[in-house]
Amino acid sequence: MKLITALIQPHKLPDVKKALFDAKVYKMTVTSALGAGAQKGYTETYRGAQEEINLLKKIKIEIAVNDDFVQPTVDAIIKGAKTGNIGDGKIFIQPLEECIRIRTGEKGKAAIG
Amino acid sequence: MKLITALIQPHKLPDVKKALFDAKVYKMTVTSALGAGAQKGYTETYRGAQEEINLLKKIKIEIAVNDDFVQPTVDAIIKGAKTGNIGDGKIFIQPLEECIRIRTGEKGKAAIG
Amino acid sequence: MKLITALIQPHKLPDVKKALFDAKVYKMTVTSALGAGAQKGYTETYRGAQEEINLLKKIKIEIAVNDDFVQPTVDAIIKGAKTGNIGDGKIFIQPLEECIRIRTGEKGKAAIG
Amino acid sequence: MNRMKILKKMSLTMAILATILAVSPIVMNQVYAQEEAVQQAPQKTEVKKPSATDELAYAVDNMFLFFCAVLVLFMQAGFAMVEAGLNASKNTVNILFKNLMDLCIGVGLYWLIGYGMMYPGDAFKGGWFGFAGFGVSEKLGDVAGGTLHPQFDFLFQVAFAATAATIVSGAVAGRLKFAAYLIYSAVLTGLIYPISGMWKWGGGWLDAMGFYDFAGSLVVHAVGGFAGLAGALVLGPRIGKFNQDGTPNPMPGHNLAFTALGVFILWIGWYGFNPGSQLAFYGSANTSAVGIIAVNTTIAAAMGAFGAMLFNWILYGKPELSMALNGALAGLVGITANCDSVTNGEAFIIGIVAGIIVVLGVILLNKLKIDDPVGAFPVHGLAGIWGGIATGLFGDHPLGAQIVGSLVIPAWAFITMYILFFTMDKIFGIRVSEEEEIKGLDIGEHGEEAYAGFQIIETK
Amino acid sequence: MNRMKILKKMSLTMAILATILAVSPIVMNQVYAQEEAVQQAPQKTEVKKPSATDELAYAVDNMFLFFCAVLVLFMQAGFAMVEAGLNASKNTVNILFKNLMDLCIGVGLYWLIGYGMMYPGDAFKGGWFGFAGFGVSEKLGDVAGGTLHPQFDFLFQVAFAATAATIVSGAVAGRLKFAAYLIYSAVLTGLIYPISGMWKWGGGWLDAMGFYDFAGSLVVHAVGGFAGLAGALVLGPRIGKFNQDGTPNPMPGHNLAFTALGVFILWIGWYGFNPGSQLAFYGSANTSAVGIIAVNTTIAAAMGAFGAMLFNWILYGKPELSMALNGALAGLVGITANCDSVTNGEAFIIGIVAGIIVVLGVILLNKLKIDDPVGAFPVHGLAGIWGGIATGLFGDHPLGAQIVGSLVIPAWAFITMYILFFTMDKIFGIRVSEEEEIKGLDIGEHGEEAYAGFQIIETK
Amino acid sequence: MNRMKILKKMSLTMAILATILAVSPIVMNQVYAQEEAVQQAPQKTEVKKPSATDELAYAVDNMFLFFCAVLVLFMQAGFAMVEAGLNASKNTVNILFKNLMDLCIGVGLYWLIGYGMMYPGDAFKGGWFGFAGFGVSEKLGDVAGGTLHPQFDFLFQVAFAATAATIVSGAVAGRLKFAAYLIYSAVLTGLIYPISGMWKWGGGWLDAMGFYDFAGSLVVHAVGGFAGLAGALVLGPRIGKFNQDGTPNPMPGHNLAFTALGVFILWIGWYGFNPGSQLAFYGSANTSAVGIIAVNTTIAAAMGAFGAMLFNWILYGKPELSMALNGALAGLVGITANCDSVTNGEAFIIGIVAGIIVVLGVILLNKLKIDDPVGAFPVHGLAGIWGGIATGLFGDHPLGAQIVGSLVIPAWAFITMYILFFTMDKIFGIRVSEEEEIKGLDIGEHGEEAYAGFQIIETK
Ligand SMILES: Nc1ncnc2c1ncn2[C@@H]1O[C@H](COP(=O)(O)OP(=O)(O)O)[C@@H](O)[C@H]1O
Ligand SMILES: Nc1ncnc2c1ncn2[C@@H]1O[C@H](COP(=O)(O)OP(=O)(O)O)[C@@H](O)[C@H]1O
Ligand SMILES: Nc1ncnc2c1ncn2[C@@H]1O[C@H](COP(=O)(O)OP(=O)(O)O)[C@@H](O)[C@H]1O
Repeated sequence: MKLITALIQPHKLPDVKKALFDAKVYKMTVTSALGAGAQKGYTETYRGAQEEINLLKKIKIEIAVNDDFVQPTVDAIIKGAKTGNIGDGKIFIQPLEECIRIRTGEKGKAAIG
Repeated sequence: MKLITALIQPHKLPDVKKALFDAKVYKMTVTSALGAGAQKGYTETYRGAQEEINLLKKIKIEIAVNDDFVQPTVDAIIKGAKTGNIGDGKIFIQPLEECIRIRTGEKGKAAIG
Repeated sequence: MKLITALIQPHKLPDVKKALFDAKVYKMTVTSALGAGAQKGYTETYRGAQEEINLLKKIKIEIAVNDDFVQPTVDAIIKGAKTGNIGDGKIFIQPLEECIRIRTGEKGKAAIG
Repeated sequence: MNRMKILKKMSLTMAILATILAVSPIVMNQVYAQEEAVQQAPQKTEVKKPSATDELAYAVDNMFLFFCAVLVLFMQAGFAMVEAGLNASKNTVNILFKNLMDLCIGVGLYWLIGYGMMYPGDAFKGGWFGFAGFGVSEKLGDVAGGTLHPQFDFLFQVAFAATAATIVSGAVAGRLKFAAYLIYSAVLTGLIYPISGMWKWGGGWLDAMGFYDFAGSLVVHAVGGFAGLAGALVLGPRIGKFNQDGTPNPMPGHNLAFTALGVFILWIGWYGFNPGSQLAFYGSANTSAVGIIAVNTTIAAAMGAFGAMLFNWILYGKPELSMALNGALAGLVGITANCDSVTNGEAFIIGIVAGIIVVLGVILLNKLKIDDPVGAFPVHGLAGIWGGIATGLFGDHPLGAQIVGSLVIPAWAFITMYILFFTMDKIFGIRVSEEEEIKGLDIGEHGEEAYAGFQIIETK
Repeated sequence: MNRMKILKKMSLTMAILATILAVSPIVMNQVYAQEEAVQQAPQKTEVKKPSATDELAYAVDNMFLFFCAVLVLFMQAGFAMVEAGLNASKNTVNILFKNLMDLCIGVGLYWLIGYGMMYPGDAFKGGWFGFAGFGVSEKLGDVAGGTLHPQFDFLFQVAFAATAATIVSGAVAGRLKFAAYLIYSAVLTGLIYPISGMWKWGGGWLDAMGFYDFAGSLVVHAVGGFAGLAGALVLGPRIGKFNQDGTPNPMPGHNLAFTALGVFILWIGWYGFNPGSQLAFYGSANTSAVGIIAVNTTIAAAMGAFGAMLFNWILYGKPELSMALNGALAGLVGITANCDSVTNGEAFIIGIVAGIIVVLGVILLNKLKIDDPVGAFPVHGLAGIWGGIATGLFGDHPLGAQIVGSLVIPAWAFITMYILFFTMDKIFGIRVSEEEEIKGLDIGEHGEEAYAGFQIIETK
Repeated sequence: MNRMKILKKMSLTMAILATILAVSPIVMNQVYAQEEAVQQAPQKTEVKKPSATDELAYAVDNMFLFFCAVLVLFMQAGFAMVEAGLNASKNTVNILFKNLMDLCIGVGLYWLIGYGMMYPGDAFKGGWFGFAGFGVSEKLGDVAGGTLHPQFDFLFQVAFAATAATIVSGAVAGRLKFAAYLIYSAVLTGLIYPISGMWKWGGGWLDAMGFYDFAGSLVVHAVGGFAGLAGALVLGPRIGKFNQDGTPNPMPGHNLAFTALGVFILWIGWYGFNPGSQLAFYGSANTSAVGIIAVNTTIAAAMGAFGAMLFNWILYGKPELSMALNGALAGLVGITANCDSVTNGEAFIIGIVAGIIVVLGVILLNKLKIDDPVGAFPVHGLAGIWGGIATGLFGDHPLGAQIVGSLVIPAWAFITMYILFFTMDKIFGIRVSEEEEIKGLDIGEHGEEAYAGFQIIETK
């Protein structure tokens, strides 16, 4: 099993959700985050003081999947999030050793979907 | 070492915290998240427009533990979070290679607790 | 590749950011979190009711790096976040199997930086 | 399918509306007929042309009451902010909605029947119940200083009725069904409040007995406070409020800035509530009275906040804002019955005591395991009674009558409202489901969240 | 480098300012010269010393108008809160700023030219356009009951002008460039509103025709509502509002507590808007009229909210707060034209119908794929027209003239404003870039966020 | 154990309170004795019955002042919102609490001693200090137009005192200990403000010299602004405000919607502040003056906001809301001293200049590395001085006296307050610990957070 984490532009969340649903990925966890990456921030002057805002608002999506679902999930995220502009975001894939459904105590493949 | 991540119902946080404390797990990190899972969302009509809300509010708890603490921690989370209803949540277990205490520079087992 | 997660005091974020930039680490993801650790919380009485607040506000920084960048990144975080007091925080290091840049589809080393 | 249903419902509503529009003139004529019958007698004296002085005094007094009524109506915004701020964000829409509907239903019903029940006229002097007819006269009566146009009088009085009703919404917050609240609100403003109001202000038996309540510590605030207590008792505490060992958990409000703003607005609104209750400004005796009333109100509010802050500080070692804000309101409630009868110095003391009462009241509720999320009972119920008693202690009114009134009115509100909430609960259940309570009434009752886009971490 | 630039700009501004300060006396003298010329004739009658009764009546009437003007000016806070609350948090600074600038630009321009265009004097009776001169007289005119000091009259009128302007900011929220908005606001308060206002209230052709609009359902609200519609049409909907199949997506406001507070403030402000439009309080006929106006206003507002809530409940199975709040405003707009001409019972009906209209109006806009984020068009445009028609149906004013006025004024506002927005769009583009719209106008236009420190998750 | 302690404290407090209640009648009698002695002389003239005209004029003037006082008191809500919004969310409870206590302590002390010091009577004409006795008379004095009941006069004046005090809370936000603030607030409203107030409004030496300050650009606003500067200087900047190279960091406010609402409320409140300072409405000269005052106030506010926006736009290339809001307040402060002495056109200029001054003032503070989180010094201090000078430039008052007054009053406030803050700092330290400042004063001082449930990410 893998844990896929994607950092995307906030306004792309509906598109990514749709692409994931089309790919039959229905489970996910979404949080808001601030990100620094290749995308340049913007400069604010506030009451005479200047500051470079280089942490931009991002959405973080985490999806735990079985190994055979990794590629379709990654593809779906890219499909929904890609515009070709800087700031589109990143996907990280990590190993996931176990997954447990609290309600039933099921583990592994049975629990993830 | 493992990193245990649990996604639970927000109102179960006090119970889970209590169960963890009883199991002598005192350290954790809590964030709020939105989750899509087996639990059905709800439909809203807002000023004549309809929308299915399928991202529900969840609490994410992350706990880094030594290997021998994995089972007690998982048990405690289940004890605190389980109601038997859909939406109870999931637990993920990932490998954790290193843990460092910033204050002292301690590593590994010494740092985690 | 590794995923480095640091939990630090909120007001140390600017210092850590600066230390990371000095170490040529420009990419990261920041979220806010509540943490329980060695640091003691505080007790509130609210309208005659007492409660121990043991979840304190923390900042979580996630940085994906190539293996040779792990040590410099950890050092920079410690440099920026350390005060020697309880509550300074922790750093976790996890394996990262893949990293994909959504915009270009680049993978691995090419994508991470 | 869904669309078809909506279209069907729409046409149905339209048909009903058309019918209403068609029959309404008849009904309305009916209302006016009754109303004019009632107003016949006094109208006769209208024949002689009033003098310029009468016209001027009439204008001054009615203008005074008009702007005071506007200030009292503004209090609705204050209550909405106070209560919204002291509750969880997941119930914000629900609380705001209840406050809005209080006013709207209150205006409708108090206009239709409440006003006629509360001010039934001299025929019902000393009695328990009366009715002057539907609606409110639009006719000009006597023109002279101290005489009020019935429309202004109604505007002022309806704001009081809405105040009494809205106090309850805080006490039952977070668990009462919206529909049940609407029913409660209608019964209170259309029936319960006008009846006990008539006992005192309508010239009823309490008035005859010598009971004094200048602007409504009891007639308005204690009615609301004890109705709220009844609701809180029938409902029981919110999930998570009390531990199994009986100790209370803090369930802090989600926005104390709203609460503070609300208290400032209420404080301002009280300058309509108390001074306006003089019902006249012209004539130096009236002018002077209004001046003293306004200053007494100010001093009591200030000292209520100060007293609550200090007492809380002494007890718990810290100055707590939400308690000081409750204290200001308690000071205002405490001075309401007697603001025209006491000196500035006495107002000072009445305020401090009210502030202390509110702190003790919150402790008491915790002890009794009653969950009143905004402190409506201590602020309006207990400080209301204190106001009634203080009127006897400081204000040269017979203490006996004050004690009777200060017991009877709260009891009336508590008993009738307990019966109402209890009966509704038996018939259809007035408490939302556990799941709905946990998720918040905004989603469950209204499908609408107050803070779209804000990430909120609620753990209770 | 940056600092040098700023210093240079600073000195330049100072130089310009110094020049302005130097020439301003001359310009101002000019203004006054013109103004005094205009005021010459009536000033003559000032010679005879007014009687004490005249002085008193004058004081009463002007004081009444003064406090009413303050209430109407308070409505600016209400609009700011309503509109801010109904939009996304990322556009909050922008919305608030537009509301502030409406008032500021409105005060400047309406003082300089608008007032003189709207009340050009008897010389332009029955006409289409007139001008009395720059500025506003500071001279005392006749002293008697019913006579207003021009400065108070201006204060009251400028608040109306700002109201008309500010309605639009909600309809074009989230996508209009700030600079374009400032231009629009200047044109509306300095030109468009005074012209159509003159047609009715300045004694122009609509007035001569017998058209009646007591406090501005059409003259103020429909002008704003239809100008907003024009803006929304030229701009097109916000990104994400409509799906490809034409179905609308909800884009809920970020803070319904602000919206509720705003509606309570507007409701309170309306006690200046409608009662103040009687322009006199002294004289029992005036006093009585103001009383009826105030109660009618209250009843219509209450029933507007109630009607909208109920109708929405019937249609969608749930009581929606934002719709009930819009309903209260629609009730207020609907009663504005006729509050002095109908009975309490008729106000009841006018309010309910207005509440239903607002629900239907929102559905209509969704059908037509027009994106009006706060419902400005249904509330001010449609309910405004309803107010005009209701004046004919219930208020004993010729229905024909009411229909003409209820068509002509909205058409005037819509057409002129459509041309303005369209022309601006052709010349420099009035819509912000897609990227700016997505990130929010607060960052794009102002580089300032409303909620520093709050974590906000926007998904639209 | 804990419970025992609380019970013990509770009984102790009750015992003290009982004692106070027991002795209070004696003290109060004392107060009244003194007070009545003072009021003896003028009371004599009360014998003859006032005419109807006198009664009416008296009613009109006192009613005018009453509603104006209510408007000024409403400003407390405005200040609370402005200051809360411009600071970090972690200090919200603290700021709101300081604003509430300003008013409460102000009412208590200004009633007890302040009013008697500020208006000591003719005996102290032209002097530096005087005292008329404790408390405020509740007796009716002369009844005639222009005569004010002492209670109304007090209500109006106490609102001014609270305004002066509350200005400081913004300047010292985020780092001053709560207890130190309470002491400061007591000293200012009970001593410092009444003394300098007496110099001008109590008939003291500045008044005798010909210095003019109609409604308090200096007497109220500059006192607050310079007291705030003193506090900010003694405290030093917040952690993180200035970098080691001296450049400032933005520390944006957490809720600009609150700030905007607060400014709208203050603007509205100013219609009590300035027009009310005419202290009379009856008599066409008064009526006319109030009209001009109200319009001048409006124009200056509008142009202050417009000027600040434009100047900021020129300097930094973007229109900044928080600066425009400060500009509106600066315009209001600038016109306060002279609103009755200038024309509408001059008000226009005074407003624009005030708006520019505020932008320059913020730059100046940054240069001097003084940290005034809400801009209290530029808005109230600098624009206050500008108001005093403008009174000489435009208003036909001797420029020399204006300059003296515009230097002396700020200096008095600055020096006395610097000494107070400095002394307190030496004795017990007025700044909270670094840790507390970082975590926020809400937790450290009050153990109560303003936004329970909202996730807030503060990085400063
Ligand atoms: N190495 C990294 N470690 C952690 N987060 C990262 C890393 N690189 C990118 N991110 C996250 O991904 C977001 C998008 O990155 P960005 O570089 O702007 O995208 P792209 O390079 O595809 O245009 C960033 O804002 C940040 O939150
Ligand atoms: N495969 C997954 N990947 C990421 N998050 C998941 C996944 N499955 C579940 N979750 C998270 O766990 C939460 C609870 O899941 P849910 O399916 O509702 O629980 P259960 O199946 O135990 O009733 C979801 O809301 C989501 O946040
Ligand atoms: N074992 C753990 N699992 C998850 N989070 C942890 C763990 N230990 C610490 N943390 C996080 O790190 C933060 C800082 O920990 P703390 O023990 O206070 O630091 P230190 O021990 O260095 O003084 C905590 O608030 C919590 O968010």
